[in-house]
Amino acid sequence: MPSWRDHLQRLRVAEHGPALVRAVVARNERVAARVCVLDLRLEEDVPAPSAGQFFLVDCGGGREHLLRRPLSVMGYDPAPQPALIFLVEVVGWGTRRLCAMQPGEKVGLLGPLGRGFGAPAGRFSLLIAGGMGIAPLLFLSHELKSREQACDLIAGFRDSGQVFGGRQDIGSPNGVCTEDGSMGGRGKVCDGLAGRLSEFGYTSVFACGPGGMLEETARVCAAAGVPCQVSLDSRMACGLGMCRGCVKQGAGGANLCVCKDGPVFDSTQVFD
Amino acid sequence: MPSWRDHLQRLRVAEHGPALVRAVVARNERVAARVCVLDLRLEEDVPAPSAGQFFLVDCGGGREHLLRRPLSVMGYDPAPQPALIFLVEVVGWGTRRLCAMQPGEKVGLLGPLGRGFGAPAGRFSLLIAGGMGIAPLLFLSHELKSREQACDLIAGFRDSGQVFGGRQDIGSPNGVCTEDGSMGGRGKVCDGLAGRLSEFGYTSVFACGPGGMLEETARVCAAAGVPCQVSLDSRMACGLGMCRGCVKQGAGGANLCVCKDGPVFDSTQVFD
Amino acid sequence: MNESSLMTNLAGIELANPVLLASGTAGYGLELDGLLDMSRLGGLILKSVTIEPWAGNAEPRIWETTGGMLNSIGLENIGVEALIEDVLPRISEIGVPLMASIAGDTVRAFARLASRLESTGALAAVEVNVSCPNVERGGIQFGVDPNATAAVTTSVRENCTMPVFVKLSAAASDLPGIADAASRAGASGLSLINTVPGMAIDPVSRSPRLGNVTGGLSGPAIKPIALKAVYDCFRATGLPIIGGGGIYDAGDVIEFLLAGATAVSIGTATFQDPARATKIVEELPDAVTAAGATTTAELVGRLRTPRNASKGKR
Amino acid sequence: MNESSLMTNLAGIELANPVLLASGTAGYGLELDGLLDMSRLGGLILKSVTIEPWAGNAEPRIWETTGGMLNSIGLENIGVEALIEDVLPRISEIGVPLMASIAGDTVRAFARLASRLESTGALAAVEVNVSCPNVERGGIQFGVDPNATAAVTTSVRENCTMPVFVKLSAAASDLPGIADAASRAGASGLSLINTVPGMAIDPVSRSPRLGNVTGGLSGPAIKPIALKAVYDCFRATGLPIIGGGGIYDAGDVIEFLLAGATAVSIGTATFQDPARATKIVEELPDAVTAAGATTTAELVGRLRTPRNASKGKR
Ligand SMILES: Cc1cc2nc3c(=O)[nH]c(=O)nc-3n(C[C@H](O)[C@H](O)[C@H](O)COP(=O)(O)OP(=O)(O)OC[C@H]3O[C@@H](n4cnc5c(N)ncnc54)[C@H](O)[C@@H]3O)c2cc1C
Ligand SMILES: Cc1cc2nc3c(=O)[nH]c(=O)nc-3n(C[C@H](O)[C@H](O)[C@H](O)COP(=O)(O)OP(=O)(O)OC[C@H]3O[C@@H](n4cnc5c(N)ncnc54)[C@H](O)[C@@H]3O)c2cc1C
Ligand SMILES: Cc1cc2nc3c(=O)[nH]c(=O)nc-3n(C[C@H](O)[C@H](O)[C@H](O)COP(=O)(O)O)c2cc1C
Ligand SMILES: Cc1cc2nc3c(=O)[nH]c(=O)nc-3n(C[C@H](O)[C@H](O)[C@H](O)COP(=O)(O)O)c2cc1C
Ligand code: FES
Ligand code: FES
Repeated sequence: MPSWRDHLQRLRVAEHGPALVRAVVARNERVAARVCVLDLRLEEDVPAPSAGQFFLVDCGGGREHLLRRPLSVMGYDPAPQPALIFLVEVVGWGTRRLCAMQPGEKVGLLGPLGRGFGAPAGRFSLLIAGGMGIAPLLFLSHELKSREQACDLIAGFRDSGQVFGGRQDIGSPNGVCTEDGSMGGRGKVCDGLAGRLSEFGYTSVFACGPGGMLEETARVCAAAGVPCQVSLDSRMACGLGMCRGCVKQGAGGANLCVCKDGPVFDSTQVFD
Repeated sequence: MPSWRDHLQRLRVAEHGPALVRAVVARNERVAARVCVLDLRLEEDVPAPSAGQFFLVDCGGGREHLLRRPLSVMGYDPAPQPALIFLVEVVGWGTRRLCAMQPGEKVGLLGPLGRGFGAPAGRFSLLIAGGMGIAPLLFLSHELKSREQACDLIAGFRDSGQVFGGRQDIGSPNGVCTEDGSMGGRGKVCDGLAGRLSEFGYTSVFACGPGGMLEETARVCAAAGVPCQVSLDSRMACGLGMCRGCVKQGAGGANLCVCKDGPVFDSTQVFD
Repeated sequence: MNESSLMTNLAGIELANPVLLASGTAGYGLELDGLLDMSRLGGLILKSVTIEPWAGNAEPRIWETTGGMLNSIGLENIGVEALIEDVLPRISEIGVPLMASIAGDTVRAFARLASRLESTGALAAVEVNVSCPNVERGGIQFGVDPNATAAVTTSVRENCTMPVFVKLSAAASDLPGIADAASRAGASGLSLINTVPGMAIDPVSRSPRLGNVTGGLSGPAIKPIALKAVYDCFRATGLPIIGGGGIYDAGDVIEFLLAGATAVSIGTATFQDPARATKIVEELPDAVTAAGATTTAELVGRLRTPRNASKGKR
Repeated sequence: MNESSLMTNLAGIELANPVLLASGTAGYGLELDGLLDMSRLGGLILKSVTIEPWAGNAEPRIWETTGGMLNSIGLENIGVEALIEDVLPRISEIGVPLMASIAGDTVRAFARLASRLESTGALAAVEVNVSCPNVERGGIQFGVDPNATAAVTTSVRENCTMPVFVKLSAAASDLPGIADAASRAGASGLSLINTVPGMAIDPVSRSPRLGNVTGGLSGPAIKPIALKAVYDCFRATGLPIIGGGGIYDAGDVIEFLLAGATAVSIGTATFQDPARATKIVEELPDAVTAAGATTTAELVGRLRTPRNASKGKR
């Protein structure tokens, strides 16, 4: 069980807490067969998000599709007019709707939510992205670089229909592979991870992607003694820690509240 | 009770029965604050509709808004490419969706459905429209005129936000009034009907509009001995006479199946 | 993957595929002629009939709701004799198995209907509607009572040799118990679920949306409720089940098969598209492949339940 | 029309308006701070608590469905002592009536929870959750059994002086009978409805969408079911009712009032918009005017039923 005292301590942080705001689609660009980049101009201000934090997006589903969809922040521009950038892969109703949006359409946002990535251990970080996991890691890479901390970002995708190679204002991965070899190298992004860790001497790993990839990454890092932070995926309803819908079982059977205590956890909290 | 034998006799008329077809929005014109005219180009042919018949329109509601919406045919053009014209007032989800449609968008249609207006008695018909009831009556007026049968069409609306004054290819009413006087004369369309019937010597009346207006029209016609046909409104699910959802109680408590045996009935079938 | 992958044995009835039209949303079948190729259906369940013609409930009778609809038709129907005389001879031409649905307000009425219908030789099975929420007597009152359900089932069973499917409502505290009562009384199978009791109100006029005040909810809104009913009753009885409630596409059909349905019924979705049932038949082989199977039959009841599904862990 | 038109007397509790946040979808209230002005709510029903902290069910716990969602949280909660020590002192600052919701797997547990919570003096009422579909014992099993419901109600009634609202499920064959049992056992009012049992399946992986296999359905999909439950129980008992299930806007609130609810609870809609409940409060005066009334109170139970609503006319 997580400490409930801790949980409650973190409540009532309205000053820096999430905001409910409206945004306008400023640009919507299809960057792969199933993926688009959505630039949203905020009509009101939000607390500055940090890498790994996310928003719950109201895709306009009304009564029919009630839940907001979680999307990681890929880019944030506070000035002159605050703007957020999201990367969206079409997987179902909500993401299809978002990718079909025209400039000028309105979107409701709740955020920033959750706890983002913590400070890296040591001087050289490896960022490992699977699929849309590239979004928060591009933001992290941007943050690290702006603090002059070295990092490499490698990204794996299922196939070319999913590949996002970055954008000038956001940065790009250092290497890309696809499982079917349709673009970049062929294989999974954590293939040969053990060798890579020792060869380049990474001191910290950050990973975001499918569960299996995170588990594999955590295992290799643990064996190599490299600290690893993972960002988890979970279905969400409230995003505020209050419905307990996103809870996953972590190491030792502990309840991890992905939306509030995560989505980023130390890999040892997640995997036994 | 209606005759079930009759009901079943009318089934299995696949040759001339309704069709399931797709159409493309060719033009969508806002003609009043709450009303638009929708020109649909049919991708497949349908049996030629007659005045008073209607289509069930799939407004794209999918799982969320399951039922198709009934709309009367206002105009039909068989050649070169068959096209249908509808008049739509925004009242809820489906009509709002229709009125927001862009040229090129697809719509599913089922029809033509029901029994339209029968032949007029005598030589001079009065057509009385309330609200969107003008749509089938403009079509009827067009039909009568093309058969060189004389008729007048008068139309009443709630307010100017509802007024449709006709279009060149469809024709226009001979007189318009609004309940609030915001356009045309002030009052209800059947005000002074008894006087009008005797003054102009109409031999037949056709009415489509709200229930109260139909009842009033039927009463006056019965008193004046002028035959009267009325087109009823009812919520519908199948449009094919099979779900019994549209059934209304007619004269003597008989079940009237609005979608299949109607929407047009002789007023004596409807009102005691 | 070919059409034979959809072959279904439903309590001994051979169906070309598991997709049936539900009772009451396809009338007497004839009305749909020309709009879908009925010979491609697995079968057809006719509108429920009573001994005498019945005029049904006060208008309005339908109302659309979020993801579904309410109806209070109240079993308006032409009566069993008209069905036999006028409908069966013509609808039999289609050549797919036909099931009659029967409704009555006494145990005896159900028995009479079953034996009268059996005598036509035109029917593959009979569905016993003890779950209509829209009639004063003989509807859902029977179907939520295990003894009444058993009594009706027994008398139908004793008065015909056709397979007997008992159609139940999810509005019973102990649905598996009622399914079990039907099973013990000789039901060949179950049909799940009928519409769920509900109502809607116009917040401006303050009137109910339905003339009958309350009605039955159908459509995708109730799919989760229907799936659970099938799952529970399959586990409780092992009987063949006609599952339905909110089915809209082939993926929904797979869900019902996995929960334990042998065949499925398409109801409200027919209003959205009269040809939806045959479209589902066309999509079904691909959906079976996507589920990692080669036939629909091998999916029945094959839900993969997690090991750790424990209620209320600490 | 002014704010006083919304004043509500709920079994003796004075509410500024009839809009409450439902149990379980607003956590302990604190989490929403800063997102809506909680002082504008009629009141707040806290997440159900048990005697000991409880970890809840296996993941995944939620799944969106057409017009609604399934959840199988399984009453994960911090336990009554943490609620009293950490939550109540802070949430009381908001200044609107607070109701605790209690859940247990024995009659004794309910009684202990009620008396422990009463001792804080911080609560306006207690809601007795005998209708959670997601726990092995003490949930819906109690709530569909009139004797168990009466036993729990009696023991809570005897162990506290606060108003007691018994929260029921629509998944009971004879809901008015159960409501009546609660009424006779001393319930001050009813809360209707809890989520409706349901499930969903992934047709590709063949697994249930919820780790717990089954869950509870909420949201607009169930609104017709909830309205009928309120209508039936109001007529059967005349007790004050907290009505809810799928409420999304002020028009929905009017529907529940007309069916017989004195106050309403906003659940799943809070996920669509955390500020939805206060938006509803703002819209409510106009909706009351549209219904031809000047206060919400005068709408309670004032459905205009048609004269000719007869079931199964011929
Ligand atoms: C913290 C976090 C950050 C994310 N960041 C991104 C991102 O930057 N870009 C991106 O493309 N995707 C991201 N995802 C996944 C994204 O939220 C889902 O793809 C999306 O919710 C699917 O919605 P849908 O309506 O298209 O699909 P549907 O399948 O129609 O959704 C049905 C329901 O399931 C939920 N759901 C479905 N898939 C997922 C999933 N993978 N994770 C969580 N909920 C899911 C939906 O939210 C919805 O409630 C993120 C998920 C989380 C938890
Ligand atoms: C035979 C016939 C012909 C019609 N012709 C026209 C026409 O030419 N132009 C026009 O603007 N309107 C016409 N109507 C009315 C039109 O069908 C409704 O306004 C429309 O269905 C409302 O749908 P909605 O989704 O906008 O409203 P909602 O209120 O969201 O609809 C909810 C449900 O109620 C039904 N419904 C609501 N109002 C009506 C109504 N007045 N009649 C029937 N069903 C209703 C809808 O079909 C839907 O199932 C006609 C109705 C009938 C029966
Ligand atoms: C308009 C309508 C009429 C119905 N009539 C009957 C009926 O006569 N007999 C019956 O057993 N079920 C009847 N039903 C219930 C359906 O057969 C089906 O069980 C229910 O609608 C759930 O399935 P669905 O969501 O696919 O519609 C009717 C349903 C509707 C919507
Ligand atoms: C995620 C979730 C958690 C819930 N937890 C509780 C609970 O702890 N106690 C309770 O009485 N009801 C609980 N409910 C039920 C709601 O209070 C409410 O009765 C139900 O969801 C129907 O209302 P709605 O459609 O407005 O959500 C929960 C509902 C949801 C969706
Ligand atoms: S989504 Fe509600 S607690 Fe995390
Ligand atoms: S709408 Fe189905 S019978 Fe008329």
